[in-house]
Amino acid sequence: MELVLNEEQTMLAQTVKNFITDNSPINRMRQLRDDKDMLGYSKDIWKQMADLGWTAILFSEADGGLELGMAETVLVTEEMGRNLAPEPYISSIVLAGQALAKGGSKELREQWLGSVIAGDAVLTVAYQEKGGRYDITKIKTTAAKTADGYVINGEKVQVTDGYGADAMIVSARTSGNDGDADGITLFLVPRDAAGMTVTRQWRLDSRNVALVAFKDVKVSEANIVGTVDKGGQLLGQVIDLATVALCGEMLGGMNFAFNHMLAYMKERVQFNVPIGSFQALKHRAAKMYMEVELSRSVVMAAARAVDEENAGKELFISTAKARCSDAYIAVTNEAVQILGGNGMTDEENIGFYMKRARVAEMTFGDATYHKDRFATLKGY
Amino acid sequence: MELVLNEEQTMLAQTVKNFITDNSPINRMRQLRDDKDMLGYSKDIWKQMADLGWTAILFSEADGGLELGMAETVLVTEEMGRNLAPEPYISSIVLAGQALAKGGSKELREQWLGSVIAGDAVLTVAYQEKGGRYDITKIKTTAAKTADGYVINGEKVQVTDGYGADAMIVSARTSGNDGDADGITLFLVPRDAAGMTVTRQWRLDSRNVALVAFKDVKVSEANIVGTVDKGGQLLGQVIDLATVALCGEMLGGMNFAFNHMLAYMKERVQFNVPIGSFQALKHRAAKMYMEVELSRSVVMAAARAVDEENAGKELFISTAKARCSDAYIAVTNEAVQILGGNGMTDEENIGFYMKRARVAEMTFGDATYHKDRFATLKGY
Amino acid sequence: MADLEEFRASVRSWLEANAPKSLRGKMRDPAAAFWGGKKTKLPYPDSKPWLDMMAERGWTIPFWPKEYGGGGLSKEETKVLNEELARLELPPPLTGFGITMIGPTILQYGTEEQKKLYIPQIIKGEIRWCQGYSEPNAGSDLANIQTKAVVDGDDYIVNGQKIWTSFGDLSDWIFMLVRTNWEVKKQAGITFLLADMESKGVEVRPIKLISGASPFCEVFFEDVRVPRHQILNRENGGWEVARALLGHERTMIANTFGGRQSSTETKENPMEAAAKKYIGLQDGKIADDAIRQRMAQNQIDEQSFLLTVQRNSDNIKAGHRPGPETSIFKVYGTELNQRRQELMLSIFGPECLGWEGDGFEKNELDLPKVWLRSRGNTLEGGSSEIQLNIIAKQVLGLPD
Amino acid sequence: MADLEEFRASVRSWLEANAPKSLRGKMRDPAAAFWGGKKTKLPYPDSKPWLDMMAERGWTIPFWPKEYGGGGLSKEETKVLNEELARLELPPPLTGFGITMIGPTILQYGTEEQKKLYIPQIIKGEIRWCQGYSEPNAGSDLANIQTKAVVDGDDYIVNGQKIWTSFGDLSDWIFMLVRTNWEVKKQAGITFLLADMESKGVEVRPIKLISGASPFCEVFFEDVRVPRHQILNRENGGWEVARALLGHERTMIANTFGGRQSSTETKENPMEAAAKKYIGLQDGKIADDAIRQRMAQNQIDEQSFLLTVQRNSDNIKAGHRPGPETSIFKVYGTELNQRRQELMLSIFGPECLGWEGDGFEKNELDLPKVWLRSRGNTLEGGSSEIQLNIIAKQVLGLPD
Repeated sequence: MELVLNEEQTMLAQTVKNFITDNSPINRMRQLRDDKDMLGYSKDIWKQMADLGWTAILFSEADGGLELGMAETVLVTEEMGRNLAPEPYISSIVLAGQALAKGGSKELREQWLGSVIAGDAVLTVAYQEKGGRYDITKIKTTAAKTADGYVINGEKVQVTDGYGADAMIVSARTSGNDGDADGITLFLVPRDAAGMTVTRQWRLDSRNVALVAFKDVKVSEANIVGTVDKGGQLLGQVIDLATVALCGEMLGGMNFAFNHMLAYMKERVQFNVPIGSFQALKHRAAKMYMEVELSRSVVMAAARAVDEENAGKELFISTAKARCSDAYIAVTNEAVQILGGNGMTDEENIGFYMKRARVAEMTFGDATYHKDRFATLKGY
Repeated sequence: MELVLNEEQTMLAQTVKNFITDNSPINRMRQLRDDKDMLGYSKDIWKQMADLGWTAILFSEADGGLELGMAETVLVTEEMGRNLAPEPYISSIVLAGQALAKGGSKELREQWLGSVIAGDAVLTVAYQEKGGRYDITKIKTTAAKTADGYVINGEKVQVTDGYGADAMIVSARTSGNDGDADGITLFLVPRDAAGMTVTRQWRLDSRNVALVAFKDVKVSEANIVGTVDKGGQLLGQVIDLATVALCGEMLGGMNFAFNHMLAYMKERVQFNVPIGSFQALKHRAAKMYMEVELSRSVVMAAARAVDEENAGKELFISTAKARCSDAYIAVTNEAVQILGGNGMTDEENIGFYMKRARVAEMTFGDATYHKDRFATLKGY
Repeated sequence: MADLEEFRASVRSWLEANAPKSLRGKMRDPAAAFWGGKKTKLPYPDSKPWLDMMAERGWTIPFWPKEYGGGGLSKEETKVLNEELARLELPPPLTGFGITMIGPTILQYGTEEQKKLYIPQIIKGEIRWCQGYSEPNAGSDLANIQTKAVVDGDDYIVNGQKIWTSFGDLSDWIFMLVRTNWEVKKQAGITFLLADMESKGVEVRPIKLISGASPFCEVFFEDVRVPRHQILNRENGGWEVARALLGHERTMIANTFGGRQSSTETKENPMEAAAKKYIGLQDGKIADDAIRQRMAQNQIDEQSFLLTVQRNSDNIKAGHRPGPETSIFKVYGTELNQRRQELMLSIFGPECLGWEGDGFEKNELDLPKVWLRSRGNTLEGGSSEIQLNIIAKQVLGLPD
Repeated sequence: MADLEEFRASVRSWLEANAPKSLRGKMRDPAAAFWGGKKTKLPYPDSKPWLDMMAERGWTIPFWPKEYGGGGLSKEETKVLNEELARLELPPPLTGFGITMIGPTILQYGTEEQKKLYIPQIIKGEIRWCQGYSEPNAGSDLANIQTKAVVDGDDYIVNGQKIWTSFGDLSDWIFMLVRTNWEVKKQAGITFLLADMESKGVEVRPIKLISGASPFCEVFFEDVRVPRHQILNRENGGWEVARALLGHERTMIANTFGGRQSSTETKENPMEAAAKKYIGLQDGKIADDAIRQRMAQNQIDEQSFLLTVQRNSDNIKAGHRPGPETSIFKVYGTELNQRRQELMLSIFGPECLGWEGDGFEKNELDLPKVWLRSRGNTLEGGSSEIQLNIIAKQVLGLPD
């Protein structure tokens, strides 16, 4: 792999940066939160992002996409992460979009992917359950076989962008026991399915997440995504992709936090000098700089490892998520400390990053989870 | 418990400090090392220490002791640790002496304790084996019952002060399997026992340790210390006492290293100012100061918890060993870094402390071992 | 000793006869803390009579001098009183900055008139105090305060702005630093003033924090008249007072955030309970060993810290001077609390990410706010950086 | 491309015909490194003929200019040559500070005469160089050097002392900083000199380190005559040269200690092998989970570091300027190595405590010395503190 942007990638990054700078200042996130906006993002901006082609990056030309890869995807999520743009990129494009692209029947793909790429439909994956921590096989939701399909019962929590989603891909146990890798099946459930209740949840990062309850929800076999009993594996695959995309977002966020802290150190005067002239703070800033630079390298590498089907791609992904989780938290903690009382006020933007860092850490497995996974993959 | 020295303790500490300052500068350790002294300590100084009554502290009046406690013991080991005095206090007085005092028959006690306290005989405990790490129940040495006693076969490593010891208390398996808590018996084996080979080992800290091989070594039942098959428990008890004494030593060592570093920071000039005026170094020194102060508190508390038979004394002991292990290493690492190239030379004394810190860390269980033990004791 | 036992008997019978039954058992109930003053909500209906009956005997602060309304009790008697209060699990009748900060400072620096005036009001809980120290450009560099006080007859005219004033909106009086001299070294031109928050020209605005709460305020002063007899110590002698008071504050913050339950107590603490609930046990051990090691580390740190606090207090009890280890309480205690809250987040896992509403339990919704609040611990009352500077200079003697 | 393949064919046949068979397969054998000069022990009997035959073609440093004895190869040809050397697993014919430090600096700052004189000697491995920078009072504050050089006719008379001179006892020449002007700012009075260690008045004393080894020396100069034409750049222009050379040194140290094997390689590395041996597996996992997590952390750190080195080099290959991340290699690489060695100690446990003699295996006796040596990594070539200062100032633009 080459850890350098080619010309097209450089141009893409610049386009995304320009759009985000002009159309999605961090204040947009604040406004959505203050308004207690139920959707938590802007349909209009999401449509504009789709028009710019960002949503098409990961899809094959046959599905109406650009057939680019994760290397390009992380450029988009990094710039979104820099200003905490809350549009449903990871949920609709990476998680649900790729699950459909990889495992959806021709009919399902034709039904959904066009409008997903166009930004008209928003999909997501409902996989997380209360008490399951980071193990996607620990689920109590079941899908029982009936004469003409399946009946789903159970509850999913913190379903990203689940409120207002046009459909969601739901993981349910069709055989085996809690914790078994096999025996999980993915079902696409449209928003109007009888027996499905979607309740908006309010989280630390103010993004759209939902509590989704299934009470005797009927789905037909045609709505199965992937293979019966092998849905856990497909889910794992798209979560890996989504993890890389999220690492891109985290990289953008930590970059913002770091630069914000650095600017404050140059400008804030105490004891008649800028506080950035104090050596203890300098050394801490230099260490945070190292964290950010190392994070950039591992995000680029993880994206390329996926794109190149590198045999060790899971190692790269866990390296990226472990590092970005620790680094985003370290950088935002240091930034708040160095911004002092100002950093503690809601008026300052840094708090949004500190909160988002914690949510991102705990999405798709925290640092400890990925260190454990790294060790297991290495065989020790 | 009261974490304060009473008048007698204050006087004792001062006496020990004076003796060590006058008679045991750190250069003595260097000389012993450079001479490749087989004993690794001075019989003469050991005798003087005994004459001052330090060796009697832990023994009952019946055994000829002063019937004081660990609170006094750590005062002695702290001052010894400050100048790395290598005399066999922990091995002969705490480990072997207390094993005998607690588990020895009247005959064994009468035979040995007087001369141990007088500093004439040196005993030790041979319990560690290659590959056993910190688990005293993982031993391959066996003692097989015979008509008139036992026959010991096996090998012990890094037996502290084992070279030249007049006798050693050896742990051997008399029943059960490797790793079982029960089934270990302690035997007192005199130096002239046929079939026992003692080889001096040379370690990082240049102290006296020995490789001890047992080939069909016959011991009589009269030489059993404690109860048959319950020797592991007695060994655990005296190792707990020795751990507290060692923590005292570590406290003294880290105090030296910290003060040495501090003096250097005030005296070493670079960029026309003492390097102690650089804020980054100041903050690091302040953090090391905290480590040293916290270490003092936990050492005092562990000693008192033992003396008062506190129900949670093992928690105090593991707290002390975990903290002192981490702190001694942190302080010596920082000291070497701040002393710069000088700290890397053999001519500087700090290297002796850096090496001793590592040995002390790995004696009686390292920090990780004691954190694990702490958690287990707390029931989680 | 006989006298002490007599005293204990009289305290006991008085408490049993008079202490409100409704408050018994509420000793550790944080909601039972009563901050006094005119704007503070009463925690329980009986809180006011409880305060009044205790204040009448001077027992809100039992060891303060009797002549100013204190209890005038000896150390031993105070201990007995506390034991008897604990026996009925009664909450302290009063808490607040009057008791912990400005009261001791007035006793140390106040004139006889000031002591006679303010101390009884503090003891009776009639006024709640807030602290006017920090300003937008005087945080770590506290001596840089710019709020000015100009003499006009018997008054000062005060203009300027304070920030990070805890509970400014609920307080009756403020103790504050103002600049009275611009010609000298920063520290030498500061005066310590006591002012009524009801004075004309005082405006209070709560600051919303990242945790969503607003425990701090900005306080604006526009031509506020403060009588000159309300200075503590002499004019331009405020820095000395401020530093003395900061010492009280740091001890208070460290005590608050250092945690109280010793980790060697066999009682299960909230962290262990959470780990068992959210992670579970495997072979009797917390199933995630990385978390388990962090828990042990955190509890070992906490125990080390508490033992150091105890060592300091035992030293003082034994008649020794406080050891230099006192200086580490603020920085270590607050950083320890931050590590603890971060560990709690890791233990809860994704269930701690809620802010409000459906799908989260109450303790799950509380945790992130407690965590966010803890980030301020290393800033307020002198940041960790300032504390480390102080340790390096004053304790370790390192050069500037 | 056709030319390249022709070149490859000719290299291959030449190597197969001439490269000593005894050295094949020794590419990664650290003992095969030959440092050249008159005092260095020959690693293998064939090391000298191997050096000579390579030097004759200029292939000890294949990309240096042909006119000074280099190979004059293009980047592509150099790559081909290295691939062919790797094909036979041949060790580099020569290593040392001539190649990595002073050679490039002479090419950059030397006069035509100096290049013609020294570069061929370096290429042929005739002289081994050492570095005379640090002094007892000029460590981090390198510009504070006091070794003085006074003009006397065509010579300088040099007096003073150098310290931390790597392999001073095995070197033939020294490149050094001397003070030639006391009247100006420290940095402006320094001259960069090349001197023959055989000169009268030079004395070398090895320094014994905590690891027991003596890779460093003190070098004393007493009225040593050094011809004035042996300065590099102009008189008092030495600081600029010194800084350029330090850049080379830092890169070298970071490369040496950053580790080489990527953690994502599936091959088992020495740390994993040690953990399996000294701790063992339980359910397929290292039985001590705290160690296991530290191993994963260390390997993740290593991989992050190596990927950052690669990113920088890919950027340069792509024609971009080196990114600012270059500045972090020295400090991160050396601290990473220290963490790795400390982790290795924890993995070995008590078996790593040996120094020599009975009861320990060879790798057990080696480890503590490697660990102790690693403590110097954050000091030599500019301490971590100096590196962090540089990053803060030059990369982050923070004020003095």
